[in-house]
Amino acid sequence: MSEIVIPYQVEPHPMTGVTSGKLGIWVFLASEVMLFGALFSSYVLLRVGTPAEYWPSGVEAGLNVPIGTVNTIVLITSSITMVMSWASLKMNNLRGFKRFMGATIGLGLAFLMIKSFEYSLKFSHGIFPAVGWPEATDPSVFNALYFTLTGLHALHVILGIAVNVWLLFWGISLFKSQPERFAGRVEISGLYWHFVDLVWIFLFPTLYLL
Amino acid sequence: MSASDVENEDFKQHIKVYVMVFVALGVLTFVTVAVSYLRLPTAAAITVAMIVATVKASLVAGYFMHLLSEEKVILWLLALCAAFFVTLMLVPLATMVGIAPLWPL
Amino acid sequence: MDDPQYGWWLPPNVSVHGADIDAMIIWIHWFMLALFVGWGIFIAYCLVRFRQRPGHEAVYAPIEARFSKWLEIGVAVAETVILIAFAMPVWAKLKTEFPEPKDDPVVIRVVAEQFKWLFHYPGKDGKFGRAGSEFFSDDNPAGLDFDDEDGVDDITVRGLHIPVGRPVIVRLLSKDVIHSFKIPVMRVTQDVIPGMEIPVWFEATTTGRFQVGCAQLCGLGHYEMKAALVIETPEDFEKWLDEEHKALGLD
Amino acid sequence: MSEAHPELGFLRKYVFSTDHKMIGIQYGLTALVFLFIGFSLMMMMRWQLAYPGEAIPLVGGFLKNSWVDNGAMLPDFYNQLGAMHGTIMVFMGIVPLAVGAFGNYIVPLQIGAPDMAFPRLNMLSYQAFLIGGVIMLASFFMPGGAASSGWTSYPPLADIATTGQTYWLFGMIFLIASSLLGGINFIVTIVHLRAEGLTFFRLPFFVWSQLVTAFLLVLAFPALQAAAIFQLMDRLAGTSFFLPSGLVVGGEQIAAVGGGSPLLWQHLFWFLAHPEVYVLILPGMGIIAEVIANNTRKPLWGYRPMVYSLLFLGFMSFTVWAHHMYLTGMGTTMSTFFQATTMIISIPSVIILSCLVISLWGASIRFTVPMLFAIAFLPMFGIGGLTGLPLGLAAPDIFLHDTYYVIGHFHYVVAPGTIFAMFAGIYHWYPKVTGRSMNLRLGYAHFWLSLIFMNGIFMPMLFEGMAGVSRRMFDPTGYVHAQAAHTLTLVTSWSAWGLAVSQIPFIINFFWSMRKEERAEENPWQATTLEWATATPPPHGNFDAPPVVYSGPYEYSVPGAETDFSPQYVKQEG
Repeated sequence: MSEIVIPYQVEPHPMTGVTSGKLGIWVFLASEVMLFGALFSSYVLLRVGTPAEYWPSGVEAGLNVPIGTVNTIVLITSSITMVMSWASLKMNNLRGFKRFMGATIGLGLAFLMIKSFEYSLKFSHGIFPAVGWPEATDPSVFNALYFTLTGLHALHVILGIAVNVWLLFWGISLFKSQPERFAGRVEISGLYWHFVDLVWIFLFPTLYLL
Repeated sequence: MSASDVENEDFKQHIKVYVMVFVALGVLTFVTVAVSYLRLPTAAAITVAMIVATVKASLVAGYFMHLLSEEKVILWLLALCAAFFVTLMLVPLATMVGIAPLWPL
Repeated sequence: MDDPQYGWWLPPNVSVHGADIDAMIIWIHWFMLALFVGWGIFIAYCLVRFRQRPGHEAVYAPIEARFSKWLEIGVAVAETVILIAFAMPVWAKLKTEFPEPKDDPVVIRVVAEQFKWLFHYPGKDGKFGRAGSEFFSDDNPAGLDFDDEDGVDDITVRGLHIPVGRPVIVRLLSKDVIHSFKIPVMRVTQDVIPGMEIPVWFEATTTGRFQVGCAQLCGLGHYEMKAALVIETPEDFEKWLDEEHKALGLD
Repeated sequence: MSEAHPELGFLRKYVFSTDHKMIGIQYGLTALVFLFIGFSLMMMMRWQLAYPGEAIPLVGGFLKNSWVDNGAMLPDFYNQLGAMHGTIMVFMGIVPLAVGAFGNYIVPLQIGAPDMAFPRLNMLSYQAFLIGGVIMLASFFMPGGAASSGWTSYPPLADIATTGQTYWLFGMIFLIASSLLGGINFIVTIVHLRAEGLTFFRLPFFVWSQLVTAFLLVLAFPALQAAAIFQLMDRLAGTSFFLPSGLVVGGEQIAAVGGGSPLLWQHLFWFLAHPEVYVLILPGMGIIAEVIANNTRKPLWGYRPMVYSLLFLGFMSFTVWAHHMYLTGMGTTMSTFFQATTMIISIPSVIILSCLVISLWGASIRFTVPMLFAIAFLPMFGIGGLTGLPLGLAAPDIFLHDTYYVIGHFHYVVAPGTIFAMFAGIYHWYPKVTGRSMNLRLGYAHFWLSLIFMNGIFMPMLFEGMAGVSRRMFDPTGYVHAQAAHTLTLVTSWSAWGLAVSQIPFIINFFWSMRKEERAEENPWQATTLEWATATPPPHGNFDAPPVVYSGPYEYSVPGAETDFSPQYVKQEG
């Protein structure tokens, strides 16, 4: 409905100092904090409720710390390329934006590929989320948590990649007419992407190292 | 054009900060992995890992997500969220503080 | 008490602690009724006196309603008193002051399953046999380890027998889903949660026959999950134990 | 209506509309249909409770064979009805009606905004709601039937239940997503799109209630989201987040690794579900405040304390969840904490209710139909709130836990409470939405019959609960104390069917008034808030020129003013 103009989509609101989109994404992230908070709290509850000898460390459970470390670095790198793509856009450097955004998407995909490689490695060692999988050898609550938490995180990564791909190939047409608005969209997507990175920063030590 | 030049200069400064934060994040990742190989007692290991993770998360939130220079309304929103996050963490506590121990039956 | 009177209000109480709970329920309801009637009268009065009619106008300026502040403070104080003076002590007594061995309690293990109750008495030796989920079978609903000597004289029955005047400790276990151990006349309700053993205690004041029920939705037969509760004199209780003992082929 | 924007096709205008008003209407009609369905399920349950084992009249012959035996209900079907009645009423009926419909239609108008902040997101949240709702209802016709483990879906029962539970979880995830998107939209809209001069303390109380509700939705729902993901994993991937070790179901060890915690679900569920209770009631309170201010022809008494209480209420609602779990083996420390927070949270409710009651003093009360519902709301909600007192304390809860007293308590809050508020809202804003007034006589008939039958349903429940009758029983008459209270069951059941009949005048009124020739006045209630500042029905974009606000929301009977109402959007002389 083109003809209605809803204010504060591009220009910041005088009282809050941010655009509607930015306020919206932060409210969304607050809700995401609660989602991952609930998952994290469940992790603590289940771990505390389990006798220590039944709770494997990540390595004991067959997690591969070097792969996890590489993935952490990949995700952190994608975070800086994301912020660089936004900064390039702010400096009117469309080529830089495209390059950095492309890198972000590429790194996101790399993260997913490493993750799926990790999953297949686990499957081949008989590590599954639970019993009921024919080849499962050592199911435990830890494995269930590992697959659920990383799986949910991977879903978030996929969503972030999808948004970034849309921005890079379709959303970019907005840049010619309303560069500020487009930069705002990239910033919002970036905030989400950094949040996904931030979740991983907690997931990595929780699952792999402790 | 000069105004946008100044802005560009600003962003160049920003980029320097971003790179520094990136390096710090990389270093901290290796630190936390290295510490995990020390096989500290569980409590100490959890403390160290969570402190490092919190520092890393603060760097991401503070610089990449611009929280350090963000408007008040966002900070208030996050403060509210943090309060409820704390109540969420009461959940495991609520199951731990259970019934009083009974004499051996 | 063979024919207890049930009606539209609290059923008869046959437990020692039940009197405290009943008193609380009744006092709180008087408090609620007072508040409700007070509010009701005020509203009704306003509706009549301030109805719209020719020559009557609303007053713009807010009235000074000190009484509302006092009402709110009054409610807060009343709630604090109820909480500190009644609710907490009653709860603490039930949850922390369990009968000790010197009080000579009857200890019963209760195993809940869809949709039956099983009552497990330690028998003459006063010791429960070893039990675990790995032993559950159709012939062994209590999950007893038959190799354990302590378990040889253990009694497992489908009806709950307890003596009057002696504290009873019930250790609640569930084999499958969440149940809730409810004896309305005893003022006892306790969720039975699989993976946990939850104790609850009570002491009967009179003899009679009552019902134990399940108060947490546990599946198709939830409504049928009930058992008889027989409260007997200590002598009758001992006699019943002897009979059950004989039925096991012992002595 | 359609003349102004002829370029919009049928689909864009009625199905994929991004206009908050159309979305509000979509939400409203869908939610009313769902409410009706939820109510119908309950009427069948009432038959089974009143006349156990007898064939259900009228509908019994049409039901699936797996549901009924010669027309008489089977326990499995009863459990499905129970679980789905709760789910439909709470998540698909009242929340969408209170937040989706009233919030969407009224909030942008009352704050003078052209639309919601994110119109397309708004459309998405309606569609997510619709998909979730359809999944829920469709689950009845899947093999194994709908979810049957209660609306609380406690595992392990829900973990081992039939596939209906999986549909329930998928449906729930859509409903949660819908509420989250809606909540974000409301927060941004209310914070950013207020008209010039409309400061926070000039907001109508209804807008405040929607703001707090939106925060509750956004911050509480994720806990259930997490729990639903875990339960889905338990059911589909065979994990055992909620299954402890060594479960034996039907004599056989179940194939799960164990090590989980059934209490984890309860904590996460109630972490959402207690704020959810306030999601159900706060918008209702907001509507009641609007209607009372309008029909008493004077400002609300204690507007600011009410707002502060509202904020406090919203905040505290996150700290009381475990008062639903006193009997799960909780010790003294935790029960003391949750009893204390529960007592604290009752105080702001008392303040809001007293403010509304005191607003009647010095008024000039018009007994319009919405006002009748609003007046009835006060004592009805009062009963609901007061009966929460014994349940909030752990010791009386030992006896009352899971009895009909609990059912009576929360139904007094949501049925003659929230639903009366919804009716008040429908009668109040109907002229705004359709441009027609509703019939007065039918309205009175609807009100009085509903009031009588609502109490006929829920008052006996309180006594039944006092007699110790447990809830969720397919056939409670196996218990002696339940037999003694059976007359009460009959009263409840017949009142429920009576309540159904007394909705007929409303349904007739609702559709017949729409087709009336005669248009209602532009501001039929002589109200002061912004929604009456624009044409009826409001055009696309709501206001021809952005409105400016000069005063507080309820400037009625201002001394010296020409009329007894001084709208917010009119600058007063002097």
